[in-house]
Formats: sequence, C-alpha cells, structure tokens
Amino acid sequence: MDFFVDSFLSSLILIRTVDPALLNIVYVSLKVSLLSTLIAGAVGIPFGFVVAVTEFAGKRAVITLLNTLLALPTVVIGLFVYMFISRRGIFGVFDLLYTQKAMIIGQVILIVPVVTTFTITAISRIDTRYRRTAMTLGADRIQTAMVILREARFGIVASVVAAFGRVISEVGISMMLGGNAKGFTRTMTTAMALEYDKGEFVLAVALGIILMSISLVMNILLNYFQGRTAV
Amino acid sequence: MDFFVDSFLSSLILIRTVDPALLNIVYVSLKVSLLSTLIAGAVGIPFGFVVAVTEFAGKRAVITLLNTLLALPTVVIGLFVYMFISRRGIFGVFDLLYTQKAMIIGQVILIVPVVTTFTITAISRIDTRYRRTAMTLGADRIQTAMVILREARFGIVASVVAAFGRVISEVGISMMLGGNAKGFTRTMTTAMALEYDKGEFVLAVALGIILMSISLVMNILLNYFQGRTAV
Amino acid sequence: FAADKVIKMSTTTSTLASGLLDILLPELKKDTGIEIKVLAKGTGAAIRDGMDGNVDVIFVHALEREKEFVEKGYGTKRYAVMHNDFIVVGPKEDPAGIKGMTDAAEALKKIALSGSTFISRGDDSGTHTKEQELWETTGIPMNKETRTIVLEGKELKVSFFSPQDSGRWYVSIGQGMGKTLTFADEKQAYTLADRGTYVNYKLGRAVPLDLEIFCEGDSRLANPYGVIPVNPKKFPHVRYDLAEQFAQWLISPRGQSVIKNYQVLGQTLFFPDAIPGIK
Amino acid sequence: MLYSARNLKKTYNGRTVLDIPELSIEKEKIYALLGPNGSGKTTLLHILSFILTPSTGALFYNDKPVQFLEKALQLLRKEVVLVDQHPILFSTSVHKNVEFGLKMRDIAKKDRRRITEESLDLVGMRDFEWAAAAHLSGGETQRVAIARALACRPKVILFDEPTASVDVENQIAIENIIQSIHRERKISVIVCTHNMLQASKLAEETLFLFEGRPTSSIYENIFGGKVIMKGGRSYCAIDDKFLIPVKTDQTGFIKISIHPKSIKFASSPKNDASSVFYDGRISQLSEEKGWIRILVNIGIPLSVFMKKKEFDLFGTGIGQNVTVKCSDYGVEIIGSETMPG
Amino acid sequence: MLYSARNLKKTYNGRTVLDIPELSIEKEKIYALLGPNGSGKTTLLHILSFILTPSTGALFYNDKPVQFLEKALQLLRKEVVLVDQHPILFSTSVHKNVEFGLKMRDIAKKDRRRITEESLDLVGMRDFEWAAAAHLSGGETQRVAIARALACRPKVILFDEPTASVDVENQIAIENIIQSIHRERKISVIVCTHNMLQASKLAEETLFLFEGRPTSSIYENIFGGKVIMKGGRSYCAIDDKFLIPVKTDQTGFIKISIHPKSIKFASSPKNDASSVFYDGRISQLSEEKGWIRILVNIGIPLSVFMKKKEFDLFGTGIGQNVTVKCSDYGVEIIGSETMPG
Ligand SMILES: Nc1ncnc2c1ncn2[C@@H]1O[C@H](COP(=O)(O)OP(=O)(O)OP(=O)(O)O)[C@@H](O)[C@H]1O
Ligand SMILES: Nc1ncnc2c1ncn2[C@@H]1O[C@H](COP(=O)(O)OP(=O)(O)OP(=O)(O)O)[C@@H](O)[C@H]1O
Ligand SMILES: [Mg+2]
Ligand SMILES: [Mg+2]
Repeated sequence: MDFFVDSFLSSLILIRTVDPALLNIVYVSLKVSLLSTLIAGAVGIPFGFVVAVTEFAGKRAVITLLNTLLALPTVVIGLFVYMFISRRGIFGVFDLLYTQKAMIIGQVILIVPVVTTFTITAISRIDTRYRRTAMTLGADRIQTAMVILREARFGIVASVVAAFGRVISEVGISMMLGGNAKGFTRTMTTAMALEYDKGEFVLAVALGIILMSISLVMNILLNYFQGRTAV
Repeated sequence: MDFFVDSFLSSLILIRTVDPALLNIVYVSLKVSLLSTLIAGAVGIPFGFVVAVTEFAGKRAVITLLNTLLALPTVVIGLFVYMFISRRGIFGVFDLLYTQKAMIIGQVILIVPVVTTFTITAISRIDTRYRRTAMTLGADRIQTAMVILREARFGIVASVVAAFGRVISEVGISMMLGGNAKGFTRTMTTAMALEYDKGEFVLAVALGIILMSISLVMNILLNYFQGRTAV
Repeated sequence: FAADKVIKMSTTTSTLASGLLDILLPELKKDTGIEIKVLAKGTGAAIRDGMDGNVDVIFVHALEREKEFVEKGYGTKRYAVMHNDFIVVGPKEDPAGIKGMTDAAEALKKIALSGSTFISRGDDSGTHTKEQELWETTGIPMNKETRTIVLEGKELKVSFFSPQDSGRWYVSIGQGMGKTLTFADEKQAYTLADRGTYVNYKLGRAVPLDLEIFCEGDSRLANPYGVIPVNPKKFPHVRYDLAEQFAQWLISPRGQSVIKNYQVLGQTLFFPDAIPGIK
Repeated sequence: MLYSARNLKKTYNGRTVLDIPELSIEKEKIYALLGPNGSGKTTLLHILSFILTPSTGALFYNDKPVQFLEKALQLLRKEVVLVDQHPILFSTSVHKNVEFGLKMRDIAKKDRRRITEESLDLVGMRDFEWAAAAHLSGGETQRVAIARALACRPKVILFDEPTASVDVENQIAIENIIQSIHRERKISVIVCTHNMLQASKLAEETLFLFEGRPTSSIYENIFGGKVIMKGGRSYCAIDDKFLIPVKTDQTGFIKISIHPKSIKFASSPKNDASSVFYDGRISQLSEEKGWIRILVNIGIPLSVFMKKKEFDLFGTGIGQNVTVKCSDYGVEIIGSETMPG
Repeated sequence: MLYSARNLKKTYNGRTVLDIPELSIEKEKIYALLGPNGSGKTTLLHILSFILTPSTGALFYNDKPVQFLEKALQLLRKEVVLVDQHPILFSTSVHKNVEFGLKMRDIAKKDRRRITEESLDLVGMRDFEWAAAAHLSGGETQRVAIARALACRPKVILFDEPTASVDVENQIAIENIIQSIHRERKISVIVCTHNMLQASKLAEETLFLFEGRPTSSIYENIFGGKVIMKGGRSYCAIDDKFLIPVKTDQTGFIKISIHPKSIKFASSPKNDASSVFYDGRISQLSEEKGWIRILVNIGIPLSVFMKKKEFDLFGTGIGQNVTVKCSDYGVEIIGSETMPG
C-alpha cells in the first residue's frame, strides 16, 4: 500500500511545485482530448440521429458495422492515419505527423463509433410520439431533431462523457501519431507510459492521479451544468 | 494505398495457412476478452441497475465518480493491479502476474465503469410505469429487475458490446499484466504492438484486419441472436 | 517434466524485436528442455521486474544499472553475453556535416552547433543513457531537470539531462528504438540508434528508412548485453537453477555460436562477448 | 373539399388496418369520427395530419394532391394540428410545451407569452404554467396538450379522443372550446371519440370506421353471437339468450350491428312475421337536435334512435317498461369472428 | 375493513397532492372514486395498491397496519392488482403480457395457458393473443391491461379509468365483467372514473376527492365564478351571466359545487326568499336505482338528482322545458382560485 501513498504524495509535490513541463503536458492533454471529443460529437451525434430515425435497407448492417468499429485497435488507427499523413503518404506535404492535429484525427476516428452507437441507442428508445408531436406542431426536420435530442440528452451526454474518458486516457494513438515529443505532443498518458517504461512507477501513477483529478473536476462541472439546465 | 492492399493480402495468407501460433493468439484474445466482458457484465449490470432504480443520498456523486472512472488510463490500472499481484504485493504468492488471470482482472476494472454507466443511462430512461406494472402484477424485486432489464436490453447490450470492443482492442493492460508472452499471454493487440515495434507495419495491420473480422463475426452473431429473441 | 521447465525472463524490446530470441529459444529448448516466457519492455521496466521478483532472469543492456542490480543483491551475477554497437544516423543531406566522423561526441557537438534536429529516445533506456554520457563529454552546457518523488516514504530526486537551449532542435520523444528511427525519418533528423534496429528498418522493409549512417566505430559506442539470474536469497520462489542453466547455456560455445550466426539480411547484428573468436 | 381520398390504405406487416376507397371531408365543419377499438381511427387521423404516410392511395388536401415528401408535408402541417389520443408532453415546463408550436411559427416572444397564457386559461391549466410537464396527472396532461394545439391557431384541428381522461367540468369546457373555435375562427375540426353524446353534441357530420373501412352502418348496437336456425329463419343468438333476426347463410360466430333507427316501440306484441319483440325498460334518454336517443335495457342495452315527435306519441318516459321490435332489415352483418366454437 | 387510513398524505416537492384524515373501505364491495383532474385519485390508487409509499400517515389493510417495506408489500401485492390509467404493456406479445402475473404466482404452464386465453376472451382480445403488444391501438391496449389484471385473480382490483379509451360495445362488456367478478369471485373493486353513469351503474359506495381531500360534496355541478353582491345577498356569477346563491364573505373568484339533490323543480316561479330560479330544458335523463339523474341545460348544464317518485309527480320528460330552483344551502364553496381578475 506504501506504493499508493508514495504516488499520492508525489502527485501532490508535482502539483505544488507547478512544474512548467507538467503544466504543458496537462494543457496538451486537455486541448487534444476536448477538441477530439467536440469534433466526434459534431460528427457522431447527427450521424447517430440520422441512422436512428430513418428506416433504410442496410440499417442493421450499419449498426453492426459501428459496433464492430468499437473494437478498432489504436494500433490499426495509428497505422492507418500514419499511412496517409506520413512524409510518403498523400497528405505528407501538410507535415501533420507528430503534431497535435494528427492525434486529434486519430482520436476522432477512435471515438466517432462510440458517440454514434450510443446516440443511436439513446434515440431509438425515445417514444416515436415525441417525433410525431413535434412534427404536428409544425417543427421542421432540424427542430424535430432538436426535440428528440433533448429527450435523449442523458444518453447522448453519457456517450460524450465516455468518449472524452476514452481519449483522455488513450495512449496508443497519441504515442503513434503524436510521437510523445516533449513540449509538443506529450500528454499525460504518453508521459505515464514513458515513466512506466523507465520503471518509474511512482511517477506514472502520480501522473495518473492528476489525470483522474482533472477528469473528476470536468465531470463535476458537467454534472452541475446539467443539473442547472434540467427542465 | 498499396500498403492496405498488402496488409489485406497478408491477412488472407495468415488465415489461409492456419498458422498455429496465430490460432493461439486469437484464442487467447477471445478467451480473455470474453471472460472479462462476462465478469464485467455480471458485476456492472446489477450494480448499474441498483444505482439507477434506488434513490439515495450520494447517487449523483456515484454517477459522477463512475463517469470519472471512464477516464481511467490503462497504465494506472496496470500499475494498480501490478502492485497487488507483483511478487512483493499482498497477492504475490498466487503468482498471478503475467498470466491471463491478471489480464482479466485489469480488463474487468477497465470496463466495469463502461457497463455500469451505460446500464444506468439505459435504465433511467425506462418509464417508471414498467416497474410499477411489474410490481402490481406481483413481481418480486428480482422479477421486477428482469422486466426493466428486458425493456432496457438494447442499451445494455450496446454497453456490453462496447465493453467487449474496448477489451479486445485494448493493449496497455494486456501488455503490462499479461506481458505479451508468446503462447501464454500474447493477444492480437500485443502481437500487433510487437510487430509495430519491429517495424512490420504490414503484419501489424494484417493482424488488425483479422481482429476486426472476428469482431464483425461476433457482432453479426449477436445481431442475429438479438433479432431472434426480440418480441 | 518438460512442461514444468518454464522460466520467466524480462528483456528489452530490442532482443525480441530483432528476432534474435526467435532463433535462440528453440535451440535452448532443444538442448536443455527449458522454455522461456519472454516479457519484453522498456529497460527500466525490465530491471524493475527483476527487483520485484516477478521474473527469474533479466536480459538487458544497461551496464551501470545491471551492476547496481547485482550489487544490491537482486541478481546473483552478471554474465556478459554479447554486444552490438550504436551509430549516429541522419538525413542524406547531412546538414551538420558529420559524415565519416569517428568521434561520436564531436559528431553530436556539430549537430548541436549547427542546430540540426536531433531526436532523443528520452526514455532512460540503455541507448538514452549512452546518449546522455556522450552529450556530457561534448562540453556543451547541459540542462538538468529534477523532479521530486516519494519512494518508500522518502522524498527522492530524479534528474534528466539534455543539452541547454535545445528547445527547438532537440526533441525528446520517450519511445523505443524503432519509433525513434521512424520519427527521425519523418522529421529528417539525426539520432543515436543501435545497429540491429537500424538494419532492420533500413533493409528489412519495403519502404526503407531514408537515413544514413554517419558516425560509427567509436569505442564508446559499444552496447553490451548482459544476462542476470534473479537472486534466490531475495526471492525464494524464483527458479534459480533453471535461470542459471539458461545463463550458462547462453555463454556456452553453443549459445554464443547461435548468436554469432544470427544474421538479418546478410548483416550480423550481435557479437558474442563470452568466448572471443567463436565461430 | 378540405380532404378527399381515394383507395387510401395503410398496411402493417401484411395486415391492412385502414382501407378507404373514397372519402370526402368538407371545410369549416365539425366531423365526428367513430368506430370500435382498432378500427383505424387513430391511423386515419395520423394520415390526415400528415405525420403518417399511407401505404397506397391518393389524398387531396384543399383539392390539391398531397405529396408525401417531407418538404411539402412540413408546409401542410403548419395548417393542421393533431391532438394525440395519449398525448405526450415534452419533458420541459408546461409553458414551454404550449409555446412550442408558436416558436415553430416564428411568433414574436411577447405574443408567444400572451397566446400561451390565453391557451392555458382556456383549458383551466394556467396555474400549472411553470410546473414540470412530466408530473401532471392524466387529465391535466390531456388538457395541456389541447392548449398546445389551440395555441398554434391552425386551420384544421384533429382531436383523438380529447376528453377521455378529462373531468366532467372540463369535458364540457373543452366541448365548448371546440364549438367556439369552430364558430369564431372557422376552424375545421375532426373529433374522434367513443362518447356518443359528445359526438352528437359537437358533430355536423359523422364518419364511421369498421375494421379499417368506412361504413354506413351506424357504430352502435354491435353484438357478437352464434348463428342459429329456428323455424326456418336465422337468428344471431347473443349470450345464448337474445335472438336477433338476421339474413344470412353463414354459420358460426358473426358480428352484427342493429341500426338504432330500425328499432321501434311496439304498443302491443302482435305476431309480425319479420320482427322479434323484446321487453325492456328505458334506462336513459337524451335529446339530440330533434331526435331522442333511448337506451332500452332488454338484458343487453339496446340503443334506439327516434324523432322526438314519434317518441312523444308513445307517452312513455324514463324508467318505464316498453316493448321494442326489431326486424332483420335493420340488422347488418359486419364481420365474422373466428372464435373457439 | 378492507382498507382504513389515518392522516395519509403524499407530498411532492412541498406540494401536498393527497391529504386524507380518515378513510374506510369495506370488503367485497364496488367503490367508485370520483374527483376532478389532479384531485389525487391516481395517487390514492397507487398507495392502495402498495406501489407508492405515502409521505406520512397510517394505512391498514384487512385491519392490519401496512409496513411500507418491500418484503411485506410484495405479499400484499399478490392480493391487490391495479389497472393503470394509461396502462403500459411490456414490449413482448399480448400473450406474454397476460401470462406475466400468472408466472409471478408460479401457476403451472398448462393452467397459465388456459387462464390467459380465458382472460383475453373476456375482453374480446383473443384474436390478438400473438400480436406484438407495442403496436396495439389505445383501446386494445387498455383491454389487454384489464385482461392481464383479471388473470391474476386477485382479491382486490383497482381500476383507474378502465374504459376511457374503450369502445361502446366493450365498455359495456367491461362493466359487466367488473360486476360479475365482484359477484361471483367476491372480489373487492375500486373504480376511478369520470363517467358518472358508469360510477352509478357499478358502485355501491362512492368516494369523492377534491384537491387531495375526501369531500362530502358530490363531484358534480362544479363551477368557477366571481363573488358579487346583489340586494344584500352574495352570489357566484358564472360566465358573468348565471347567478348562483352562495353564503360567503369571500370576494374574488371561487369554486362552487351545487349539490344535485338540492336542486328542485319549481312548478311556477314564485318569490322564494332563499332560492333563485332558472329556466331550462331537460336534455338527458337516466335511471339509477330508484333515482333519476336529470341534465337540465340552463345555458350551463346542471345535474339534478331526484327520487323517481318525485320526478314522476311532475309529469315532465325529455326535451321539456322546466324551471329549477337552487338555494344557497345546497351550494358549497370548494375552493378559491387565483385567477387574473
Ligand atoms: N405500428 C403498427 N404495427 C402493427 N399494427 C398496428 C400498428 N399501429 C396500429 N396497428 C393496428 O392497427 C389497427 C388500427 O389501429 P388504430 O390505432 O388506428 O385504432 P383506433 O381506431 O384508433 O382504435 P382505438 O379506439 O383503440 O384507439 C389496430 O388493430 C392496431 O393493432
Ligand atoms: N411525481 C409527481 N411530482 C409532482 N407532482 C405530481 C407527481 N405525481 C402527481 N403529481 C400531481 O399530483 C396531483 C394529483 O395527481 P393524480 O395523478 O393523483 O390526479 P388524478 O386525480 O388521478 O387526476 P386525473 O383525473 O387527471 O387522472 C396532480 O396535480 C399532479 O400534477
Ligand atoms: Mg385510437
Ligand atoms: Mg389519474
């Protein structure tokens, strides 16, 4: 148990000393994760909505495929994106590899299926009467969608929270596409992986404790915000 | 694009040759992931159910905490479990480290929050009239729970699918607690990580394609099974 | 009991990634019946495994730390098994102009002075340790970064060295050798690499690395690997006899010749150290 | 014509639940839509409010064919509003629910507020304006849903059993609202109801549906029974007791409807070849625009409909015993049931 | 006593929606539970069916205090079944829905099948046995829910507006079922309804709720109006037209209930100091166990209740004009509204 006490104390020291390197790592982590979540939400929520409310031939196939994509390993995503943005890839000229942009691209691919499938699940469960009621009261497509999304908000917020949790704790893509370059693309998780490789377990867990604290604060804020907008 | 064609052809060759080493890797992957998902389901679904249907003081706090745990990095889980089961840890005598059991322990910790939060979300949305109806018809606690779980089955199955996707594509915990020992704890993802380390990108992606195919087959089976039990 | 002759070994990724173990271990089994569960990871984590008693033997390349490991009683004895060597590689254009240099420290100094990008592994591995040693001998002012952690209740300082004013050209990525080479290739930068991995990435792939060797042969660039059985006095459960048997086999003529004859694409990657001149 | 339809059908998994060869609904009138459970009333109202697409057939609105394409329907829906059978309220406040249609119509904020309050006043739910809609009682919910539809000020309003859960006081209030919006704002109304009195109070025209098809037979006196033969004539035996004369070759179980206008009072039971006589007691009387609806309990309740003048002739009244007669020309077979025999 | 209660209250967010100082319900009787929307009827039925816990107060079932603990309640629920106001069916087949309660009671499979079919037959839904419950129409759903409750063969059955969406034919059928299960199986029944005729047809006893409280005033002739003074007397002015005499010191808007038994026919309008006279027309008559319920339309509909003998004395009938009188002792103030004035 000493180990956890050590880690906890170390995390306190790390925070107290306001280590600028640490601040940068936290900043990069949050920036990249939040942007990825935002983009994935902007893509996945409307996509999930459309799949959920429209009836079309391959619907079950699409859902099965999305469920399959939940199992997409980070290594595959990493290599896939790598092939496109590496110096020899077709987008090589943009010099994206080992930048935060590359990490965001990979992470978005990782979590779009998460947001989409859970949006579909959340919306499918909403009574069709909500849709019909909005329609008969004169709502157009977008306004009807907003009504349904509002009714499904708990599920959708949950999917976004899960997606955020997934990316901020994610290490494979950040490592492969970000490169863990100190000061540029080093995130809390890649730093943790590094400390682990070095055998500095205490430091790795100390970083993990900081990460969880940040995630906790974000969730408390979200909870507070959701509580206020309820009804 | 050649790269993907190469990878695809390689994956075909791998499958065609029925490489026993590959078979073992696939077997270990599936066994560990399925067991983890099963255990996490057995823990997370009832837990999520109880949180969802009972009113208690710290309910919102519990949900916030679970949401936070969605961001638990694999490195932290890996080290956490390591501390307990390493030879110097309190469970050291059981010699769990670098076994499939260790991987399962870590993976269960990883996905219990996923299953739990999405079970909570799925159940919260179920009209309380289902519960009241079951109760007035004479259902006891367990029977009432079964009714509600049945009504929330899409959300719950989705959470289990997501959890399975999470563990079968997961590499950090498998690597740290399983050790990627050939024939014992080498999974598809740790094998991919190794091939990637070796620079054998084609092989890494070929393994990824196999992984996705397996996941696809599992999802098709599940879809078929769900379709049959619907109504 | 053949099935029971299984031991656990922690090693650095390079031994596994280079393919050496894939040749070595079947031979070992044939000769001794011993099977090895290989756990490949970062140097630090591999040594840590030994210190925690999680494995029966370690096989790493970090000479100073290996000695310390034995001194502190975690291991019984370090057996020198083999070495390969480090090289300085960089882009064809060679912006720092170090082609053909044999003094590694001088080469690094020129890279620093010309401000050419240099990728450091930055992961405290054997390679990184070597790189830090070399930087210190260049005379370039070093930057020491210290972090305080708590270990077993006591505060402890951990430090890292890197050249001063290196913000732009010195990129520390904290990753394994292969990834570091890939990174350097992408950014067309210099880096210090071990020859085995370089050969693998240069010759073993459809799309070879776009990096050339510019500096090699300096005696300081040797990279020795050692094998250390974990001390049964510290961890009674370890299978010391099998670990010792494995170590003995490695340094035996049989083991040494397997290492010597292991070639990738016509290149010898490791040179046996236990028996000089072995065939 | 407000609506007309030809060969309108709605099919679910091979089962045709609505099948309307011909339908015309005039403008600025109040229609009652009647029919037993499952006869397709709700389905028809959904189609007429453009939120459900028929499987086949043509629908005309204001004499223009309706294109079942989202863009076109959106425009039509601004004119036609449906109040659902079991309405749902959005999980916001009562105020926001009623305001919703106004927002969709880009009404200015100030006006929205006023109209919302007015509409809630109409249904007596003003006190609940800021309550959470999700927690209202059944009748409260129904009344808010009506207010929400009224607030939209549509040209056509379709009510699906609007007062099913509403209390007596508000039932009358809502019936009055329906009449007054029709009178004052010239709104066309279709009301679907199981309450005959409500239908006859409100409606200028009546539509009947039975098993998805419009039917001329009035939706009353519907009974199921077994065909039996007696004295060379066929009867439908209800509850194995009451024999209703019927023209049929069928056997087994059938469903019949006795036209309420075909049932007559008989001063004395004389042997009329084509009629059957029943003794009963008048248990309810109600006046409907010069007609009297009489409920005669002969063991089963028979609904009888006669001109006030005719009724007055008999000098009978509530609680009096009467003999009624029924002949096979007033009995229609509306279906045969597959029931365990 | 089947149920008795003391100081039973249910409070939501500080609002007391049910407040019952005293209540007794006898065994093996049919009770009607009446009251306007939001008066707490559903809330009371939920408490009596042990699926809602009161905020405070004591409830006795069969003279034993009810412990609101899950274990104890589970046993009680096997004897008491509620049919919800807007029932939901589980998203399985109709058959499985009806069978559910039987499974919970560990009935053998063979018996389950038989009872399920019998119950569906009772409500005329046997044809739908294997249909998906989710797609039924409003009335079909309500009927299946009734079958599901009947199948459980409870000792007590609580119906919350059981026929609100049910068609006329089945409405009668369900009323008959309620009467026959009560008669034959000695089941105690409480029916909540807004249908006065149904209540008087079925009920042996009647309970009234108003704003959460049991009230003696009959739930009829409820009107809201403004208190005005005229000739030293106070009146409640409804729609600014009809003046109802009322004893009050209040001003502003009040809600009154005119006891239907207190309204009398007046042969000729003579100046009676304490009464007010209204001219109207008899629009509906119904017989209820020796009493006649008369709907007199005086501009607003007044419900009048008198002994059949008394009614017969006047020799009037449906569609006739009459004068009725109303005095302040029959008028009760049941609430004051806060309305914009
Ligand atoms: N989505 C659906 N899938 C299958 N059957 C359906 C669906 N919707 C309705 N039905 C069936 O169509 C028939 C007509 O339904 P509808 O709701 O129009 O009846 P209704 O006349 O409104 O009845 P009620 O008086 O009970 O409200 C019913 O038998 C119902 O079971
Ligand atoms: N969960 C809740 N939270 C807040 N208020 C509630 C809740 N449930 C019911 N109420 C309120 O309690 C009051 C009584 O509700 P109840 O459903 O018992 O009325 P009811 O007599 O059944 O009315 P109706 O005839 O409309 O069905 C209503 O005004 C309702 O708004
Ligand atoms: Mg309907
Ligand atoms: Mg109610």
